[in-house]
Amino acid sequence: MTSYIRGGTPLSDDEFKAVIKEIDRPKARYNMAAGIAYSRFLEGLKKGEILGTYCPSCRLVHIPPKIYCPYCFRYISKWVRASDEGKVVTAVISYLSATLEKLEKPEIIGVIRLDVPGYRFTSYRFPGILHRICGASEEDVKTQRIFDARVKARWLPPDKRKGSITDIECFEVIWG
Amino acid sequence: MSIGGKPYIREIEMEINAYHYTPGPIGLKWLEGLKKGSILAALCDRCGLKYIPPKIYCPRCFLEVTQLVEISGKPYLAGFTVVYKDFDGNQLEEPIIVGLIKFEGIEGGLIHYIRTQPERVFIGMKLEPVFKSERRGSITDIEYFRPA
Amino acid sequence: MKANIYVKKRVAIVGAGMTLFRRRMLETPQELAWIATRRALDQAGLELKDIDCVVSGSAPDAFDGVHLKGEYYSEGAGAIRKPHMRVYVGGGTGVFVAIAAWWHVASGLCKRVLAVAEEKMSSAADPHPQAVFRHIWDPFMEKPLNPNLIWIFALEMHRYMHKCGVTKEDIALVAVKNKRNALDNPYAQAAANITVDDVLNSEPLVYPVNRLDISPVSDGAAALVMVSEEWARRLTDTPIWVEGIGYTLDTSYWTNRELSYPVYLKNAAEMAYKMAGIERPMKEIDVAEPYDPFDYKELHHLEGLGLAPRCKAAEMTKEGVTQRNGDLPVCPSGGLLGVGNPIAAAGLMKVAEIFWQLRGEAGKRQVKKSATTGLAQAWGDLMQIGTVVILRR
Amino acid sequence: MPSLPRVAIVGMGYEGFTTSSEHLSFREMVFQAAVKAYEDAGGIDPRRDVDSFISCQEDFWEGVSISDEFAPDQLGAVLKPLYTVTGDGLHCIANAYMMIKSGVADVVVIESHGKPSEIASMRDIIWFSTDPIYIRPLKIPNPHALQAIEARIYMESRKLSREDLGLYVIQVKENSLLSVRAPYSHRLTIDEYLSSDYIADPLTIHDIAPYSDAAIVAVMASEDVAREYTDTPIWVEGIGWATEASTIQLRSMEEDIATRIASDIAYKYAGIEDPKRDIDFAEIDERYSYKALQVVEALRISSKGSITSDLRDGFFSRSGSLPVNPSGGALSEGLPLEAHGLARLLSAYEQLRGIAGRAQLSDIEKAIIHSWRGIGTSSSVVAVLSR
Repeated sequence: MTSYIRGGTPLSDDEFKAVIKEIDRPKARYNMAAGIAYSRFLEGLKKGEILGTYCPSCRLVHIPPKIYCPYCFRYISKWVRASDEGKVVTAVISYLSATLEKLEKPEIIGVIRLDVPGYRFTSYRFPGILHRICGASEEDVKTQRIFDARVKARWLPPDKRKGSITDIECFEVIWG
Repeated sequence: MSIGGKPYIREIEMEINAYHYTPGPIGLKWLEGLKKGSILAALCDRCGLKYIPPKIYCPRCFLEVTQLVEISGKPYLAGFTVVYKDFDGNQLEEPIIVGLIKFEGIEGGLIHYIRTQPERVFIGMKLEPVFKSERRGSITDIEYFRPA
Repeated sequence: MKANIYVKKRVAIVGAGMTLFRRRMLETPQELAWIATRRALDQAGLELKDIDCVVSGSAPDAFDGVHLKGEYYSEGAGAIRKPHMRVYVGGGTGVFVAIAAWWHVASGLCKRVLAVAEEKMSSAADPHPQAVFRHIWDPFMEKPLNPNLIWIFALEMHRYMHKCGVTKEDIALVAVKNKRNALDNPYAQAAANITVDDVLNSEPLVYPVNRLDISPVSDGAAALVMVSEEWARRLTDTPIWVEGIGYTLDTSYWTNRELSYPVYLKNAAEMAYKMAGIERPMKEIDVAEPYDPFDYKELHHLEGLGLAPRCKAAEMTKEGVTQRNGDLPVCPSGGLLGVGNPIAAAGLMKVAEIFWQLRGEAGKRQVKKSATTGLAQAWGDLMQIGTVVILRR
Repeated sequence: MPSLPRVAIVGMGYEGFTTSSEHLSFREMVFQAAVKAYEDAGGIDPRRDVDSFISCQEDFWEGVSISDEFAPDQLGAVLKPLYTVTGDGLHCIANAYMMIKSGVADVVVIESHGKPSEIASMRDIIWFSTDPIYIRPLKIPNPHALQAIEARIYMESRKLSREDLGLYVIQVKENSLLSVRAPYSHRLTIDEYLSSDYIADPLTIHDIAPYSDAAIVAVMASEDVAREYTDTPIWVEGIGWATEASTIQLRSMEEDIATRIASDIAYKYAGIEDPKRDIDFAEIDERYSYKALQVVEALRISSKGSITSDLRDGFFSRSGSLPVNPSGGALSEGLPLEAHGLARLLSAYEQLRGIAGRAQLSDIEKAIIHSWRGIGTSSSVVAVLSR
């Protein structure tokens, strides 16, 4: 039977290992520019601040910040400081690492909707970021008790901060 | 003053460890041929085209190709360059000749190294392959081509 | 989106073909594309010389492991001394190939077009094809957190469960249905007779996602032949018309929006429905192939497409509406969960399945009801894009 | 059959053409280009007036998988129809053209950008685009070698000398002295050109375009709508594109088949019978000096038999009868990856609208633009523009 008639030639794991093939390990390295808005945001993290830009016509705070509002397409230049507290919008338990190896200790990951004093948002568009959540149990996630829970950023000590999203270790649940 | 302050740059590496490329059913046979020390050509039994590199389809009539045949024609140099510098502009230790090698009666050909004096190389030059003694079924089983 | 879509030329599908979907294939990406393309040409009764233009799609270059991979695999898709265009919208690519092929024909520039999608994920063998997804994230906001791909979908799934009161058991029914449907699909990689408990007891990956909630990684290709009205009439008595196309893309900043409902898909579907003159999709669509790389996505997408009321897709599934013999058969092919998920090829496979269903050529997979209008949909990027095509007999 | 609408370019904007751009993210560069393009198109609002957006980019130029994800916000395209074409910017123009012809869109925005200054392993990325079984394992030290082989085959077949290539390079470098987008602009003498070392024989540093960073945005519209936005639409009279073959060893190296097929299609739709007579100037791919000449031939604004004499007679110079790359082209502008084709469009657009400043040519009606995709590829796009 030809490839055409079969619809292709499946290989088992062992056959794949044994078959003649080329192996290559290309380098793909980049020096990515954060740009105007992200640079200021990252500089803010170093100081323990979460910064966003504000669009007065859409009344939206953009975190991560942009120099333009995606919704009305205006240039925006008003910077606001968000609280380092917020609410959990959704959360999950990861049993796997980035490379899909089993983690010894599962992690809780969530999307956090940040508070910005003096500003209100709909549940449809809001300043939110992805981060690890600490101070919660697997049960809290599985029972969905974690939804809408209040959290606060746990920062690295100032001398350890590099201007990275990882300057925040995690968002810690404030059970109230 | 820039409103953003100091520009941040982040170094990124896309870190797939390695890619494994299978050669396809006819490519596999072709590489096995190299391993045995011979350069074969794919033959389309519908339109008669003989060509390399081999694929399971004929690049002319687009029907399935399943056969390889011996090449009777001799290899010759269809085009070449003498490389003096690497991509970053550094001078190579010695110039390297890279050529497009074709075979009489065969469509396509091979890109490979040519080993001779840069001033002696010319288009149309007759060539012969020099195989490595240890072969694994790879285009690199041919070490280079040299003037025949 | 244009207020009044006024289309002057009709476009039909007259042939489809695909490869097996399997975890690892010996064929090169070019050769996988060729097998699907050759089969589509054969069904249409055409040769490559009859083809004016080639449109192709494939998801990240990082899978096949070739930069500019459209330039690389296109030869197998028939792009030999011909116009070739590769389009790319992440996981939404497969259906988008048919969309782009539509305007190649509807513009009058091409009369007979190959639409081909290919993916060879097994090339990224070390450590695992999924590792490619480590680079889909925002390099500053997300990548430093070392995320894995499943995070993002688990986050969306859990938000959906929370907002709609849907359980893991409800969602697992989709995996059970699609893997069973795939038992009748000769191309399928992950066909199985499983139970809800099998899904719930499979390896937990990122709660609420277990192993059997997810489609496998695959190698494969799919292809269509799409032609002008004049050529459709000459080539076949049963052309299948592409009556609507739609696609929209949401913001890159997925953490800034409500995840429980796919607005991007609602907009895409509205564009396609408007073009196809469909006002009541729940009544007018006879068979659907929404994108199901994860089981919850089938439910999410049925709601976004307006084929289920908001938060009601799980109930419909429980009631059997989406079974092959139900009122709205959904993923009769077996979907990505059952057939496999060579990303772009899986999307185009869905269009091929609707084509075969509407022609009555789906064999054991043929839906019970008489189907005249069908829909295929795919989704991708950072949960951003919906791509929709509507076909009619 | 109702007639299909004519298609026009109604606005363009750009940012960059610099050797690096570390102060701006690619998104911010695209935003800057988009703002200017929308203004140029009569002040359109992308949130209201645009039916679809198209981005032309490739993952490994960007450093992310599925780079489509990061396309919408900076164009004003959130929750709007948007997609990526993995091709040169002119492939996007071709799609927009088809969409408008088909009736599915009236206004389409096209974006392409390149930030090669951010790519730290360019050589590996280029090799990564070659065949993994038959070429890549050879680990040839310089990917320009693949094009140098073609350059030699082409030049020998046409009896073109290094002096002839030099004539072309000197001409376009001279043109670039009038350009506002040419970070590599300088005057060059034939002695300087001929005394330069080979990188890969017959190519020297003067024959290979260096890189630059840029973002370019174009707005296209159907005839009726175009008239609302501008009094000076630039018409796309015809467009064609083609790929010769993926397999390098199976291609013709003596002539540029893809460009030939693409131009046949473009000329057919534009009603061009004799391009040498009907076209006033050309903006073409200039990643390599020899390639520009090969393209000129394939476009039939010269021929196999006359390319050498046309070049020596100054036919392609600014003052010649058919100027080629009056902008200076990529040898002077640098190569912003997939945005190179839109850079050709941008220069032709400015010329046809009469806003090319010091570079302005006189008495021009029709232009031809062309793009190719670089090392190891055989895809080209050709379009005929008129004012």
